[in-house]
Amino acid sequence: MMDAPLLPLFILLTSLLAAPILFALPERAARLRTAINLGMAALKVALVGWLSIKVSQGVIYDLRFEMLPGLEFKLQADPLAILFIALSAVLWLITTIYSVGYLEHGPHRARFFGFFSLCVAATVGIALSGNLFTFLLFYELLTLATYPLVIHRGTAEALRAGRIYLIYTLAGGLVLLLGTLGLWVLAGTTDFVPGGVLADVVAENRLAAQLLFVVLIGALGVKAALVPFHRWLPIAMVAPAPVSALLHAVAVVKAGAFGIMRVVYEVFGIETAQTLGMTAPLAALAGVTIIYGSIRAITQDDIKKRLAYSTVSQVSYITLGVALASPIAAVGALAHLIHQGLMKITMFMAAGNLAEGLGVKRVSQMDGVGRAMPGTMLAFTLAALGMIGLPPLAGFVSKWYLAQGGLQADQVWVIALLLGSSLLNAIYFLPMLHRAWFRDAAPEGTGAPGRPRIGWMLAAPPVTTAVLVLVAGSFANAPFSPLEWTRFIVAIEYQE
Amino acid sequence: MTPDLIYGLTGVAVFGIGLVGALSAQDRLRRVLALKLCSVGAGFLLVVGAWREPPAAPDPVPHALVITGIVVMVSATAVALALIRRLQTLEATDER
Amino acid sequence: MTDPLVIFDLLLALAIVALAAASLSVRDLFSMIVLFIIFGLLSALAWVRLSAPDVALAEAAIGTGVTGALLLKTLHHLRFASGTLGQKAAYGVTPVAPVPMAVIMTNAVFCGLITLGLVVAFLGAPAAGPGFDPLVAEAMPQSGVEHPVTGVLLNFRSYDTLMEVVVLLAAVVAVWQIERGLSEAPAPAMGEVWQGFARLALPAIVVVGTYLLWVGAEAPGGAFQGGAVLAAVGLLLLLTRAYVPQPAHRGIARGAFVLGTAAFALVALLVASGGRVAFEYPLDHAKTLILLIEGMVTISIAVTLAALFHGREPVALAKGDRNDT
Amino acid sequence: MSLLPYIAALGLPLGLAVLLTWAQARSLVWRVMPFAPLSALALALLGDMPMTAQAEWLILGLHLGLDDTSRLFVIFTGLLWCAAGATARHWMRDDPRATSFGVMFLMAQLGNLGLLMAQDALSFYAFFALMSFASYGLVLHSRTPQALGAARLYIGFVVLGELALFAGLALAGAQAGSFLLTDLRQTALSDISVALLMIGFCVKLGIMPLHFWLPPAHGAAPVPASAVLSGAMIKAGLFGMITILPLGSAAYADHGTVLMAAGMVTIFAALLLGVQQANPKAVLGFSSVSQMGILALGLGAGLMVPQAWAAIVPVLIFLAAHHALAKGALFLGTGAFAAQTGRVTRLVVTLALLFPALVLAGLPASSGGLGKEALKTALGAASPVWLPWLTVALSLSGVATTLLMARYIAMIWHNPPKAPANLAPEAVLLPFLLVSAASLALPAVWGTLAQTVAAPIRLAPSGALWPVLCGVVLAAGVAVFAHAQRIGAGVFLSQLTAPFRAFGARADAIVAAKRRAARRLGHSIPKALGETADQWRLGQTAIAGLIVLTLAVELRTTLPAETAIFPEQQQHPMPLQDLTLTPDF
Amino acid sequence: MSVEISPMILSVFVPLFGAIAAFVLPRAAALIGFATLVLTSGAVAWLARDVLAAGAVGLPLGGWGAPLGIDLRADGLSVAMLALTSVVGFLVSIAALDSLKGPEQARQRQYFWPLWLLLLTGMNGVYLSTDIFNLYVMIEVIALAAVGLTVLSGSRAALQAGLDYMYASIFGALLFLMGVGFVYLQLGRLDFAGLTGAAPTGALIAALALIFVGLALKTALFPLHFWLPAAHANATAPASALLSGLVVKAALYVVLRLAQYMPFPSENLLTLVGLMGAGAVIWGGVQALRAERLKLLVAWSTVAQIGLIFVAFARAGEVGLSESWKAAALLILAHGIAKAAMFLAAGRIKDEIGHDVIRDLDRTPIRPTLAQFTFALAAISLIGLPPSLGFIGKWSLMEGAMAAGYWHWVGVTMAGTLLSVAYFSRVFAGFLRFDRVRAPVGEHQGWALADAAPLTLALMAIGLGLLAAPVLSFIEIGYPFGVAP
Repeated sequence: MMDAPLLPLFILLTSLLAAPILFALPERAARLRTAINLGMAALKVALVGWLSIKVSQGVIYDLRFEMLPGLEFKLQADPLAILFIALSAVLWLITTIYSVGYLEHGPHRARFFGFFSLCVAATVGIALSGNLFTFLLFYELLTLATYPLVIHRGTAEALRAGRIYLIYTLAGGLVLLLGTLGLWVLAGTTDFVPGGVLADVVAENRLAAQLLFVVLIGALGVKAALVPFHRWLPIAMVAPAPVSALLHAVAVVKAGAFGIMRVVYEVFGIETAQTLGMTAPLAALAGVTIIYGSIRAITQDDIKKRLAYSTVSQVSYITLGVALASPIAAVGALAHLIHQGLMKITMFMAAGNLAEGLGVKRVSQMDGVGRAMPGTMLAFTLAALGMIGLPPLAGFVSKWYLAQGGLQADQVWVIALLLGSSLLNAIYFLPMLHRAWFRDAAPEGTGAPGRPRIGWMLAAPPVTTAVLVLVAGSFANAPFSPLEWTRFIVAIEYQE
Repeated sequence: MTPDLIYGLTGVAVFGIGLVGALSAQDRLRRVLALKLCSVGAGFLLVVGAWREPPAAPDPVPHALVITGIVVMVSATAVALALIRRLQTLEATDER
Repeated sequence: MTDPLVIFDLLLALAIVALAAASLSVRDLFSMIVLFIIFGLLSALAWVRLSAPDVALAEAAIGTGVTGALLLKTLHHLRFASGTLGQKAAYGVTPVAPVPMAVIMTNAVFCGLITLGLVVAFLGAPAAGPGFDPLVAEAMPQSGVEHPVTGVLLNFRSYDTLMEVVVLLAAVVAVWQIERGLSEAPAPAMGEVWQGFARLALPAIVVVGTYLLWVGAEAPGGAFQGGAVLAAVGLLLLLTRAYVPQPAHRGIARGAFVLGTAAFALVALLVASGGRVAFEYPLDHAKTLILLIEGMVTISIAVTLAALFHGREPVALAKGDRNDT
Repeated sequence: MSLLPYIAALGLPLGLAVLLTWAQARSLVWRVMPFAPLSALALALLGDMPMTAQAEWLILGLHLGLDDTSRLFVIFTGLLWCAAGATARHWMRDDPRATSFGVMFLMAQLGNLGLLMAQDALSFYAFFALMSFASYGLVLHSRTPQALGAARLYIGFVVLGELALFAGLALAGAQAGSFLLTDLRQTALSDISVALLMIGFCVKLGIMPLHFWLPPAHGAAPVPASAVLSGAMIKAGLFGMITILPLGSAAYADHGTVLMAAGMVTIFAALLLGVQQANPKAVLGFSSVSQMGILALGLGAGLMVPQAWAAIVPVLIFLAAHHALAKGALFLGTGAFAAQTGRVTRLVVTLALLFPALVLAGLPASSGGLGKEALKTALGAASPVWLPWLTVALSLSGVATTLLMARYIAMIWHNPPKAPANLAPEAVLLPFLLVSAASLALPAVWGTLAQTVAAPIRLAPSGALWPVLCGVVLAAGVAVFAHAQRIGAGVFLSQLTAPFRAFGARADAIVAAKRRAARRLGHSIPKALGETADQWRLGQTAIAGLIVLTLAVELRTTLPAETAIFPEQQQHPMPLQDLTLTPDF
Repeated sequence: MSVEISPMILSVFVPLFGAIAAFVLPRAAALIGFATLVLTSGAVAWLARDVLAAGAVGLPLGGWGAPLGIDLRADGLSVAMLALTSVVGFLVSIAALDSLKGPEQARQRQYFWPLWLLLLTGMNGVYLSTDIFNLYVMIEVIALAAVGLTVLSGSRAALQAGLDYMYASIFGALLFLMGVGFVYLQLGRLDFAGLTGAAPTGALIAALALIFVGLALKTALFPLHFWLPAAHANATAPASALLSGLVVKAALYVVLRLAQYMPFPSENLLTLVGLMGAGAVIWGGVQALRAERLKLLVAWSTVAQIGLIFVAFARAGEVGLSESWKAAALLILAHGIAKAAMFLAAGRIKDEIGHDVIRDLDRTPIRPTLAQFTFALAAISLIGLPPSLGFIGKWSLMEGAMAAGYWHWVGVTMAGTLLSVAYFSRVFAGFLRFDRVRAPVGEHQGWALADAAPLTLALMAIGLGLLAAPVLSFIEIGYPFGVAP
């Protein structure tokens, strides 16, 4: 196969170029828009596949050009990037199909898909960023691209949510700017290098490095929805279902979590971070977030809000795994990046289907929906069970590795934490399943009068992702599974 | 006590008086006039700077500059006064 | 330096300062303008004392004469527009909420401090400081004129002078843009005597102006002063209604406004050849070119100043139209 | 050896009981009621052991005596009777049946003390029966249907027990050829007699399945009575076994096995039954049953392996004392709690109750913990087959007791026991606190008190905390669960998350309020400032001010002191041609 | 004989001739104006080529040379400003072609072009000048033309604002002139080179104070900003774009230049400048938050942004000045482009929906989506989000401040950024809220030519951030501030 050094750039451009075209298309050109959307998404998946094969063969992609003296715009495709990029490419394709079905007759589709593409472009950019500066660029682009999606409905509530979202994330971005500047001033580079770039600085300027860590993690924690910066996430669920799916599963919170990984592994380096004494507080914060999110999820009646709090909790597994500073936990964290994405996107799409097909938006209305929409609810069930951590679903694999990692790091409390969290997960998911499958639908009103009509574009995506959840868990040890890829990455990050 | 000293101080004083007027005058016309006073003060300063002890001829460059300044000032004054007139017309027609 | 002259200087300086203060503090606006005109004339006198006759002429003609006329015209217009024409009452243009005395006092204190600072700075400056005189003396022979001020204006720093004419042009464009409509005060009635005087005086003024322009090359005088004097002709013509601007004349007027600028700029550009740069007049033709420029500029200045006095653009209006926005 | 001390010791309660029937003396009798066991106590504390006396003349020959073992029993039993008497004095002040209660109380006391001093089977049996039947009156005292039922049950079992005991004693006496207890102890009794004796005593001990009477009876009796019933009287069963059965000399493997199994079942079954009780005193009763199960383990081991008995018996005595004091304190505390009217004082009493409760549960270093550890050690000498089970059972009994105690604490709040109407709240506090203190102090004083039999306790490790902790956690969990059950899972969950939500809502509200205020301020201040600046034309002032400021700043920095503002000589600063400006034309 | 003409003189004279022609031939004014812009841009491009090839270039007018004559000089910074002026001017002209096309705007059209071309003359003159008296004259050209543009609409509010602007302008110019007088008094010469290395004396300090305050007044640096919001908010859209995007930059440029040559912007003075800038950032932001009209909001944002530029200038104190000016220059460029785009977009929005009351933006069914999109893009650059040029400027600002340990300027910048997010999000909310509209919401109407110019500007503001390195190395040509990068 030919060598294409610009491959990462092409991957970025598939969605970046799609955006202006989609903006420019008139509202009624629905077929053309769908064709462009799906074509670009499929192209991206293909390119990512190619790229991942190349990267696994050891090809190094490194594109850069100077924006300010010494300060480069840098794209690099390393295994960690591939992990995230593959997730976003695959899920973009699926979500695009879903969105086309979801917004079939809605207004402002040109705008929606334009920003949707930009959002994915930003995510891909975040994945491919070769230094913190480039990361910052795409991080802010992500904020801007998702804002119109969050407020897509244009209601007062959506506006309010959008404003809170914007304030949180832009403030976070500003702090990240501060952190990036700080890194630049301290280290003279913002590059992501396995093992970190700050080892020398730490020796002479420990306090500054500690401050920098706090600033960077705080900034990224806003998007990763770490307590106490999580408030925007449940509020932002007023967005349309595909947006929520994307926000929660791939784009925003994952960008934060991914950023935390990059910062801990490749800016500070895990050893340096430990030397600074910063990983333990981070792990504790992640633990608090896990528990807090779960507890808050329990009482939410709104399905999407419950899922949102669940995201708050679940994404912090990733942070926890990173902060435990053990290779095995890192495997769990990275795998969870993928697994949580698959599971959560399934659940959000299923929730969207419930709302679309049956008008069911609340847990208390879920009685008997399993019979009305068996496919969707089956997918939801699989994902929920995965979240709880039942083998052989994907969630089990990551939790297992996290627990092992906790043992490896001599942090026994992690086990208790995981058990408690699983228990809480069960507490808030099982009633939903119970209602859906074991209760009869209310005779009228809330329940479904008959079999709802939802198109295959709505029905297929959650089922697909649910199958992926099952596959990712069952074949975790197969080559090219997320877990295997994760082990590959961890070997690099821990420089084994 | 040479003329440059005397008139230099005069210029600064005129400038200062113009300054007070420009800052405090509330009448539009008076403000224009105050600004004009300032410009005369500045002119004094330059002319004084150009002055040389009599047998010597004064430096012609500042003279040229002051002439330029005077023309510039009259242009600005004309525009300001036109604005004042137009505004007054509008205000008067509005009031009636 | 003889004593009487110093005393004269002191008295003159005192008068200037006093008039400046008086013109700003007098309540009646008409008196204010009159005091200002006297102040301007005395300043011109002072500048004569400082051996700057060109500046004095310019100040008297333009800084005081034209400005005074503009101010008076405006005052007249204001009183007409607000319906108080003919009243002697002092007139504040805009009814604004008064500024507290404390603020005014603060302003005054600040201005006093500034003045003090400037006095100190002035006293600290070198008494007979360095200047351009040696450079000018050295360069005069190549300038094409004999009078140093003209040399500076039209040769050494002719770029400034061009831009100054541009300022004038900008002013007239702006004024034409701003003022519109017919709501203008009727000109103050002029007696027969004035009309006769005007007829007699006009040729004389024209002659004086042309002379001033001509001597500019060797002695005090020049385009601006000449232009200003010629503008006086226009003022008189306008005031006596001997000439009423017609819409048809707009084109000519525009041409006259830009004439000086255009000619000046063209010459400045076109001389740039044979190793010369812009504004570098060939030595042999320097005097001719300068005179050409001066002539054109004088015409422009005269017309422009007159137009500035007249204010609005002459427009044709159907009866009853007040505005033509 | 003179009989006199015994007459003094046993005559005092008897005399008082008789006096009580005389109306004029009643108030005096009640006043000295707490001191009724005093002479017996003094005897036990001051006398030289062993001491015996006999009155062959009385009935079939009365043999009385005290030795190192019975002495200890007398001490803690007497102490408890004292405290109960003190409580009873106040408790019964206005009771219409106070006299009958007093008589029965004193008679039971007489029986209890007497059986501890008895040296022959018949007197032992007599005192035992006296105690049992007198107690019937105590149980019956309130005459409520509940009490009547309990009493009926009680008397049924008492009858059964007495019958078995009698039969057993009779057989034993026949086999030993003597009614002296020392002789009985040395005789290898037949299986059947041992079984009968065991039944008799186990009824008193409340070992399952002979326990049915105990909790209702303890629940129904008035507080002072149930304190002695549970604290003192049931120990008679233990005492009887220790003094009568030929422990340490003959092996009764089957009996031991049965007893041990029963004990084990008892420990936990009592828990299961106890936690369902709503009456706090019934809960305490089941706790007693459970505790007696522990004693049964020791007894059973002794029956099985005679060699181990020497090690076991001191521990059993200690455990008896421990349970007597702790349980007595708890019962008395129940009364004290009931006597309190204010919420705060109840809370204080509850706190005080926690001490005996935890002691009972086996808090490390307390008598409970030490006793259990000592028992474990002692049982180490017994059957190795059973040992692990015993150890586990003992440990888990801590959990069980903790749970029961938690249930008890919960129940005194849910179903506060009734106290007599005009009982002064503080009146019954003193006995309770006294016994509590004694219970707490037990490990410390045991060494001097028990001397010869104290060694195992001194050497015992302090015990483990985890059973108690487990119990606490379980109890909390159960409480939470019960709470959830009661109010429904959804409501419970919302209650659980309420603090979080409240915190969130409060934070939101504060933020919102702050934001509103800030917005108001943020709108009004700039508006006011801007308008004032416009109106006063402060911008103009600022111009002048800024010039002044700049001048000042520049003068300040660029003209240090030595720089002259009026330089003498001013040089032309630069050559006129400056090449830096025009680098390349 | 062949005429040898420097592109420098052309970039001043071409607009001058254009202005003359447009004034004399009002009917063809638009065409002339447009052609002039093209030619001027060509001249600037020519000059840029020269500068790229040869470094800084000079032109002694009249052949006399400074200090007697007047020199023109072009280095990277001046050419960057010229280019900014040309590009923004060109695009604003395109927008003006559209926005002034109605028959009722005949009069505005007639005067817009001469005034705008005179303004261009003045600005280009400023960027090439090396003589402080010449600067004074140029500033006056700008002032008169700018006032003429301000009052183009002829409304009473515009006239009042224009008059206030005029006072401030004259006042500022006179302070400058007085400063020039003191410079002459002390040094006897007026060219920049003469200022270099002069010892600080009373007269020069007075000159510095007068000139600085005069320029601060012209560039509307807080607290001397009082004239700006009304003037910029009440002008017609193209005029606002020119005034806010370009005119204030001329005075800012002079500040930069004088800081280069004036020997003593001391640490304390820089602190004062930074404090004024910080005041502007805060006060401008706060006022923008409560502004009721869109254009007023944008005008207040200009106040804040100018403050930010001064903060950038003062970011690292006296020692850092040789680098700080670059951050300021980047911000000047960024703001010039973005603010012009924003004012044009605001004008388009106002034209389409008939008002610019922020509170009612969400009540109209008409949605000029492209203009709104443009507005948002411009806001991104003004807020300083990556990868816009504004971001790069802000990055340089904060980087320098941080490296020099001037954390307070970092804080000010962050506060200003948050404020700008807050006030711009008010507008976005209006654009994107639909539930208060009574009629069905109008869809995007397709591409309107009038949106092309602002959109291009906005895209430039964003995209130039990616080219910041070449831009930066370009403005360093000729080593302004004498330090080789």
